[in-house]
Amino acid sequence: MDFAYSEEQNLLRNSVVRLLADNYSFETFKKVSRGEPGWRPESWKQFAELGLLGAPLPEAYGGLGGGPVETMVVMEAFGRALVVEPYVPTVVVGGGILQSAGSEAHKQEWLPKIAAGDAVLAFAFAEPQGRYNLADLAVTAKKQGSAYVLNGQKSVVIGAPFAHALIVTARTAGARREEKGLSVFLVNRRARGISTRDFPTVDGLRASEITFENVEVPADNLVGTPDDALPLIEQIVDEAIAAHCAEALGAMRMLQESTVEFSKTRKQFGVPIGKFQALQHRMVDMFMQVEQSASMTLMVTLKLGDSESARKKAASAAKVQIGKAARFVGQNAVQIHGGMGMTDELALGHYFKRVTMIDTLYGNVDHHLKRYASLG
Amino acid sequence: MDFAYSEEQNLLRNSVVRLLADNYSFETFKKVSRGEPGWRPESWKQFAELGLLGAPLPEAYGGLGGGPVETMVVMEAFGRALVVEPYVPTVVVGGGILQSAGSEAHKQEWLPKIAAGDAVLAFAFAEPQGRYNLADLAVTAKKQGSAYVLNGQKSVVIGAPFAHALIVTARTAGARREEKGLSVFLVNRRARGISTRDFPTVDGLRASEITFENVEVPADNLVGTPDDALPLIEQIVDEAIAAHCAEALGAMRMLQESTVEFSKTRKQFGVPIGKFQALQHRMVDMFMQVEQSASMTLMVTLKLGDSESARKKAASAAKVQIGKAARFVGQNAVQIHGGMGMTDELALGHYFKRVTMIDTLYGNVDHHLKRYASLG
Amino acid sequence: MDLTFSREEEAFRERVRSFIAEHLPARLKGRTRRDLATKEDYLDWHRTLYRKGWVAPLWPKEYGGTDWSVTERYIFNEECARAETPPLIPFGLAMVGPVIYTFGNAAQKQKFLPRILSGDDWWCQGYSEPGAGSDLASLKTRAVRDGDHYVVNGQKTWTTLAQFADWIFCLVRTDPSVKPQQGITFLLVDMKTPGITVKPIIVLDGVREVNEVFFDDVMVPIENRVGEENQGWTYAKFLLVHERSGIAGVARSKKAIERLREIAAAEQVDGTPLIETDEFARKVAEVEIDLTALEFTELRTLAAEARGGHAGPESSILKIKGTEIQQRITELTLEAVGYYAYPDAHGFGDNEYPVGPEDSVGTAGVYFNMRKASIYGGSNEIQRNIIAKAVLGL
Amino acid sequence: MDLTFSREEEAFRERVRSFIAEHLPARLKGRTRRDLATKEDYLDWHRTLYRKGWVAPLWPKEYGGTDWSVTERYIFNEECARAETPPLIPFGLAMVGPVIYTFGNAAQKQKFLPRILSGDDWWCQGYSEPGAGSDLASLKTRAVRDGDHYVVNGQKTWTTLAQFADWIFCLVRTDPSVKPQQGITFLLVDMKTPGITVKPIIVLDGVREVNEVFFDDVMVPIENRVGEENQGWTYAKFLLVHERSGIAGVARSKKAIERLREIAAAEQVDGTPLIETDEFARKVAEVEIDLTALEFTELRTLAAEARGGHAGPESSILKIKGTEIQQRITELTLEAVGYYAYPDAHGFGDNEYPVGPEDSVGTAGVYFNMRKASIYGGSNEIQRNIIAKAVLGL
Repeated sequence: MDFAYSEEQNLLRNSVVRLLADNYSFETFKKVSRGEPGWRPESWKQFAELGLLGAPLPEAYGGLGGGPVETMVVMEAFGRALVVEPYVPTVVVGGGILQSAGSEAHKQEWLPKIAAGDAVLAFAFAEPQGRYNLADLAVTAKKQGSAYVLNGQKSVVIGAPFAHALIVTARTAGARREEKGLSVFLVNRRARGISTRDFPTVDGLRASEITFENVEVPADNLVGTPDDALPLIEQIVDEAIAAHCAEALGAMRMLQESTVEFSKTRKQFGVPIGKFQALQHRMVDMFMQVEQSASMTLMVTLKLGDSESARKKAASAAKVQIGKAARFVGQNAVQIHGGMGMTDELALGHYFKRVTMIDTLYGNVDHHLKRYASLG
Repeated sequence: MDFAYSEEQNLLRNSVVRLLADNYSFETFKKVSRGEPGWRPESWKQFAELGLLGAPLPEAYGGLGGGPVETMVVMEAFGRALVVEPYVPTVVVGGGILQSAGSEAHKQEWLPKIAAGDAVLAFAFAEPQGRYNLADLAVTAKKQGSAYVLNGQKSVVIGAPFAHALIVTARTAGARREEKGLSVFLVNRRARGISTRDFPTVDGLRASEITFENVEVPADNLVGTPDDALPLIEQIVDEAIAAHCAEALGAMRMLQESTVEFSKTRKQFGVPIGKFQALQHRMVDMFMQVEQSASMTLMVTLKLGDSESARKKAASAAKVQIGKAARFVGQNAVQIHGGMGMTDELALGHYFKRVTMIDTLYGNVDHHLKRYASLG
Repeated sequence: MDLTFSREEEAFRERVRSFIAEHLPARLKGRTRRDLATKEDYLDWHRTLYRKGWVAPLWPKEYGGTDWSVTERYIFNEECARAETPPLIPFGLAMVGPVIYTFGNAAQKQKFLPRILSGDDWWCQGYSEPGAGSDLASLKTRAVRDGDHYVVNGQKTWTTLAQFADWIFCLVRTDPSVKPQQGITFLLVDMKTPGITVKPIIVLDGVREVNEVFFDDVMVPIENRVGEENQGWTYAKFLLVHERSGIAGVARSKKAIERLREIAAAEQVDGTPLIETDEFARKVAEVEIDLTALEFTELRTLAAEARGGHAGPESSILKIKGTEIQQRITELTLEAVGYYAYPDAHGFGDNEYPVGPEDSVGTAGVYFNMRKASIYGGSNEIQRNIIAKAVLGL
Repeated sequence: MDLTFSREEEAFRERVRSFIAEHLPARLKGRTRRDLATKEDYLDWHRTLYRKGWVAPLWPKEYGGTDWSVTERYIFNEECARAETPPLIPFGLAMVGPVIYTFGNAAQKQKFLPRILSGDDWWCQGYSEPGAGSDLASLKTRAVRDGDHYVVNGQKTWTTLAQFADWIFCLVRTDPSVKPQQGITFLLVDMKTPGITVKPIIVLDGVREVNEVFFDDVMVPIENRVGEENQGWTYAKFLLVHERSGIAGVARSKKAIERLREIAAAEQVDGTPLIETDEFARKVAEVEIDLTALEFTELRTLAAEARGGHAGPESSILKIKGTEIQQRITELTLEAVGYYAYPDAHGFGDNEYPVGPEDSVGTAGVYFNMRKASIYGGSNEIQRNIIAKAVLGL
């Protein structure tokens, strides 16, 4: 048992933290998230130069050869800085799915581009009717000759407005919600028949509603086994969950720390409000929630390679902890900041929004409690 | 809309409070609950003399002609004094069921005796396998000639050790858990074939496990409609719930008030602990829980005569509030008392036990949340 | 004891209900404060009630009140919530109005009260300052006497809808040499006076709801002082405990739960409506039960008032539980809509409809915004301090 | 980073497991402190471990410790919990022992340590007093020097299992003229000394677990003072932060959840096992998830220690969350058994089996009793104060 970072991991950590401190202030976040195009390609290039975009990718394809721990290191730092660029969709989901199920041609084409910052991917998995059920798909892909034809609608595809390609889950067989019959496709974002409606999200990201109307996708662009992609999708979603747990952890640390700092300077009734015991105990509870979240982030990160059921339990348990902590820490950070907590000009509220939305992403507390319980 | 007590109700309230203050100290509770026979017939007589045992019973049968409000007044006072005598089984359930469904002969025989303190009844409704489902009955009653023959086991029948008669729910038709097929019997506690195992409960009451082995009950002792007693049982249980809500309210007021008092005198670090803001806010939350419980007790009491579904929703809602409040108020009363809260010699712990067990009685928070939700 | 309404009360309810049905324009129905973009939107329903004589049920009859019983006021509020009438802005009707008719002089009553009733004057509240939130008495905005004027300098903040206001009522410090509570004066200030600047504060959901108000040598005539100089804290405190009925927001929360149920009935989980899943049904039941308890707590308070008592510090419960419930409902609504909580309702063009089902639009924003409920108007921590001290004697 | 155990560690686990399997008598398996009625019951397993040399893994090798790594200690604890070995009483092994080998003199080490290890001396803890609970430093028990003795007068309370004790370690006041923390001395007192009276306190579940201990002119030889006079607070504090591993009770709580699952699998709700009902399954899942988080928090603490750091005030988290989880499990167990929570397990004769299924017996008592966990050993409020001050700097 060993919970220490390796020398390389420490190096990675220091360099990403330094890069963001120098180049990714809260002012940057505000400017980027409120302006067009809604992300900063320049930052993306910097991430690439530092090796972040290839951190968990194999060295043979231009990556650093790291794994979930490297992703955790990057994402915790990104969470602290409110980074809006689509790291998880591109690197964790896109890179991850191609690495574990893509053909050699896919890998050679895409992984080096991802690592170099030349490709942005988005993950189109949610649908209006499906809520958090990854198999509740109405988007269909029908084989026609050497191509698949996609039809249907995907919701809230984060990062899609500036993506080069989409990872799309679709039903190739079976009935809605059936576990069998799913496939994954790599789809050119500019393919004929794709129409999108782009919009900003409440936590400063960009996303799209995407409609597929007879979109032809070459059969080569099928990723992994046809009709049996659910295990692959679940694996990748659990990896994305671990990454977002780390992101939320970084954001919660900021919420907790800045609340403690604020309470030391803000005076009411002649004393810093941090001297009031009721608020002290609340801040202790926030601190404990953050520490418990750090533990769970570590736990899920280290268990991503375990057996399927151990991995699923770990991911759901971590998501439950993070979701509850996010609510408690976020709400109380705002409450203790008082009126200041309500303004859009302070970073605080944006961290609150980000961690709130992470609870929704890939299923909220209720969904994962049920999933956890169902795993026995 | 009027939430004021009538003059008679105020009178009743004052007299029961005075009686208990004079005659039912915590020392009395300890002596009675720890000794034999486990209740005090002398107190019972005093209750009768004051009219309490007939408070909600019709004047024609020796009662005061009151209703749920009178029961609430009595039970809140009983809760404050930790009264152990079986008022609810005898007066609310026994008296109530005979009053609303008994034959004229039943009423003439039993109601005056109840009001006079000459009859104690117990309510045998729970069974080992049934948890909180009133229709999950394995006790059967088979018609044989002019009698019913009872077989099976009832659990935790409160007050049974000193009861003269039992109100027994049994299945006369239908399958286990079926809504139809239930009947209610008035059974002589000394009838041949009844064997009991008497025991003390954790909250200072006495109860029995009761086994019926070919117990013959005259058909005259059937109360209400045969095979269709569930609505009657539910009505009476809802009335008992309202009464126990009032009891819990009285006990919670004691817990809350004595905690506040304790916190004003107990010093740590040179100041009364009631000066610590974290404890102050906790005691405010306790106070709010008690006030919300008072509101719900009033609400259910005033709605017992409403439509069936309104009554059921009211009873379940009240039971949920009381159950949650009991847990919060009880746990925090003990916590704020520190070590003192853990001793058996202080009244505090006994109030905590009583309100804890009231949560279990007639279904806990989960059961009633589900019931409430199912009523739409 | 009795829960039922008398025949007269039922008839009253009928009158209120049909008046609303007749006079509430469809375009205003169900619009909450945040949907009301223009001053006219806000004032429309205010004026309708004014014309009917129903705009100020809390006021004494002589100043334009309705003379209703506590129960009638309760029924009126219930019917308004039921019909989803737009809210009335409280700063004139519920706040400065009562201060003026209780502590103001005859000239002030004559000048201000009718225009509050009619909606001709829009008021805002100048209490909080950057350094004085929960600790209101530490306020620093100074007013110095100069002949028959006060010269006001300083800053107020979190001033709701100041951008629409004609007048602001202010707590200002007139004597810095005494205990904080003692040197405060209550002034009525014309927003058109030179030296006043209003700067917007954008809140979490992107809406301009509150403002900073700066005072730079603002001249306020002495006749605009309410009551005595340095006695303003008394009037401010009066406002804090005065008439909290409605503060619990029971009727509005009932309506919000109804909406939540509708949303959760439309949302599907593996083919089952969300509202029928065990967990969500329980959560909705829990908040509904909490609300029932609060409703009866409010009714008990009203009944005590009707019997001649008056709402004591216990009524802080109404504020605490009321806001907790409002917040919980927005939280459950956010949960209910799933991924469609993501789109930023303010991130679409003016004539562009946001993505997602209609009911989901803006739910996240409402949730974020509603966090203010436990902060403003005396934070819930302050309310707990009040109960601890005044009720529990701690 | 790595979650797996090395081959050596796995072999160690195997050794521990087979030792326990071989030596734990069936009649002791699964018996918790409350089931162990006689002193012999308690000491049986203690002596078995003593003979093996495993009774004091925390102690330095030279005094009789095991010299295990942090991971080995973790594995040992896990295996003990898994096999449900009876608990070891901490007052000698985990409390006074470390104080003696850290601050005691050679004679004290020689006299006391071997008898703690062997179980020949049973120790109890004389810290709390009626007026000094969370505020331990306000203790009043006086010790006055008289030649080569201290004369002790006063009262200790909540003294666990004092009825079995041979020795008590006490904090006593030797200088009342200085700051409360400064005039305290740490004494070792033979329970057979004349003037000591032990009076039982019956706790909520009817069990005699704690006592009052009265001191009436009790003569304690000077050589039984640990360290310096008036420096006792230093040794007491050392004890408060010393080695909190195990305080989280993770392994025991895992076992308790296992039991809870069994009980909830046997209990039926409308024909479905309670554990399969949505609501109960979620509640068990929630506490299990909480426990997983705590387990990794403890592992992180251990890892930091193993890297040479030592458990800081953050470890107060282990106490707070650990006890909250223990309490929650007893609460869920009470809920699970339904009506059979009612019978008072202590209300039956000695040879009489209580009513209800075996698993339900005493669940209410355990729930009531477990409320102490957040009170004793530094209440959870005190732990929060510690974190607020020492970690957050508030």
